[in-house]
Amino acid sequence: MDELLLAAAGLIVLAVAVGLARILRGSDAERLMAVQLLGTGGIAALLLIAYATDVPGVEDVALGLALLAAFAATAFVNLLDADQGDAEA
Amino acid sequence: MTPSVLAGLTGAALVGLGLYGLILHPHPLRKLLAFNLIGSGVFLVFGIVARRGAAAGFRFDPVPQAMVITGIVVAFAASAIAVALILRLSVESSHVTLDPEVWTKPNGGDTK
Amino acid sequence: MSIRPFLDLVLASLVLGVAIFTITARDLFAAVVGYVAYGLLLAFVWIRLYAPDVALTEAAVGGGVTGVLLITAGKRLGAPNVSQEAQPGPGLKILTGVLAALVATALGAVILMLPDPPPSLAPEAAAAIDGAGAGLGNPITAVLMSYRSLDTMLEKVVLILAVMGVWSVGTDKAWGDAPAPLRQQKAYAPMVFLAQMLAPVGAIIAIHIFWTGANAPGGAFQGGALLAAMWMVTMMARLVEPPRVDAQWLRLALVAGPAVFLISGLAGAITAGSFFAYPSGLAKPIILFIEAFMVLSIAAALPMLVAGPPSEGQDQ
Amino acid sequence: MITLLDLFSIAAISAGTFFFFAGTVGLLRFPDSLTRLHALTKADNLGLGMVALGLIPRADSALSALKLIVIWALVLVSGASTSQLIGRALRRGRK
Repeated sequence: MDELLLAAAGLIVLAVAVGLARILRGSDAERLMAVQLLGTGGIAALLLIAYATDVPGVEDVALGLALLAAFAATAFVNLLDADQGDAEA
Repeated sequence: MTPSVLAGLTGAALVGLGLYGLILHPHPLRKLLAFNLIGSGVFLVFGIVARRGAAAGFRFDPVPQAMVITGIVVAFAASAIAVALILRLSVESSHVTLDPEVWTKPNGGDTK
Repeated sequence: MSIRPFLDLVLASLVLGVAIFTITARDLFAAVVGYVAYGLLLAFVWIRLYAPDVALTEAAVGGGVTGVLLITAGKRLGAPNVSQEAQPGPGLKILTGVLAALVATALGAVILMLPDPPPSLAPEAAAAIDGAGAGLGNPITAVLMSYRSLDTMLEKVVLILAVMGVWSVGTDKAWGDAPAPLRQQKAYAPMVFLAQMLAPVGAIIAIHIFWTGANAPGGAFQGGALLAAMWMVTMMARLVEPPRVDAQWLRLALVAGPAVFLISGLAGAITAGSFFAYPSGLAKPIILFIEAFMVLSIAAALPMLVAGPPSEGQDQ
Repeated sequence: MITLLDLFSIAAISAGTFFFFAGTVGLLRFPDSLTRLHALTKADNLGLGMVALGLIPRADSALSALKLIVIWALVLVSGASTSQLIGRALRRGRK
């Protein structure tokens, strides 16, 4: 069962890695999307690995990462459209 | 190859990469970014020392790990000061460069 | 046949790939986005090295907050006065590449030739933890707060010095005013909603991570950094503005951590016989007490470092 | 020995993995930014959600299970809001 969890983690990491190609050749908005995918996929892989290898306390780390991914995304989006001028019309 | 050795080699490569960017990028913020890359590479190299030093019933040596945590925060504090200096430099001089030629040219301030 | 070596290899090549992208990206925004992704990936490497505490700190401070610092700075710097820089010539590029490769190779060689058995401070740390830091299940927290407590205290002082350094770079006329806001215009609905949802939940999670730090991964640094991130989220949505730098409460919050730490250390010198010694039996509550104030200081210092020096006309 | 709960875990985690793949394929293959955004949100919400759901029976305590749900909820809220913000930035011409 543990090997199955690890295999799923490996597949998700692989999927996310391919998605990261968007970082290399995309617009700023698409780069953000790729990072968001990396954050979510990373959290999923982290949880799977943690459950498979019994690293203690990783749920808290995942919780922190989820919070940080949200924080970083907010910051980037904030700057992505800050130069667009006015508030919502 | 154990995970620690792999991570250590990754750290070494990161130091090299960061050094390259630090020297070559003309933009000071990019230099700062590269410098942070070097820093994280050094932390990684230091971190595998922690992983190797597992003893006394731990899975790792907690002393280097604790020092890496302290180091990350200090590195951030240093970056923040550097950013403040860069921003003030650009306000004062309208230049965003560390290129000595711009600063020593007689008419340096008005090249724009 | 285990899948782990494969996972590690994918992870390492991902870290290197994103690092290369960060160095070679054309514009600053792309480079910083890459850097945040890099910080996240590095956190996974730290997890694989059984260092969840470092992973959380790296993701929070190394990736997230540093990324926000750089991107905010890039925005304030503006694009126009950057483009005139001359690119280095090919000769210099090759020379630098060779130098960088040499340094990396030398470091790599050192890693492959590390002494066996590895030197370790773990036994000393374990002894110190059993003594002064008794009652803490997380060895990292015990090392930070007991075995190397002076380092940790001074590191808080470094944070305060950095805040002072950043503030003193501002213009004379602006002194006492608030730093510029993290966003020019009024935020619009989805952003405000996100901040309103995220900040309270995030604050609870941050306090939880600080609290479990005594026995499990987490601690004052991680909790403080997450709390700082939540404060910045509310600033980005313009729910709150950066405070004036001469505000009394802000300065008290900044100084609280090191001050309480230092006072406890001095008290230890009187009651327990040596500087930064904790009286036996009371170590855990005292350490948690000190850490609570450290969380406060870190949560106040990091956003002030990102917000930058006081800026004229930001008086509310 | 595979129990019914294990089967549930395997099914949910496989579904989660599938959604991550779907999200990646969409991010790479869809024609424009808005459709890519659409693909991304599926990976975000369902991929992680299914994985978390599959891990809940394997959690040691109620608190661990609760944390899994909170992680999912956090990603849902932030993913939905930032997608909205990215979409808005795209509409307003930032490519």
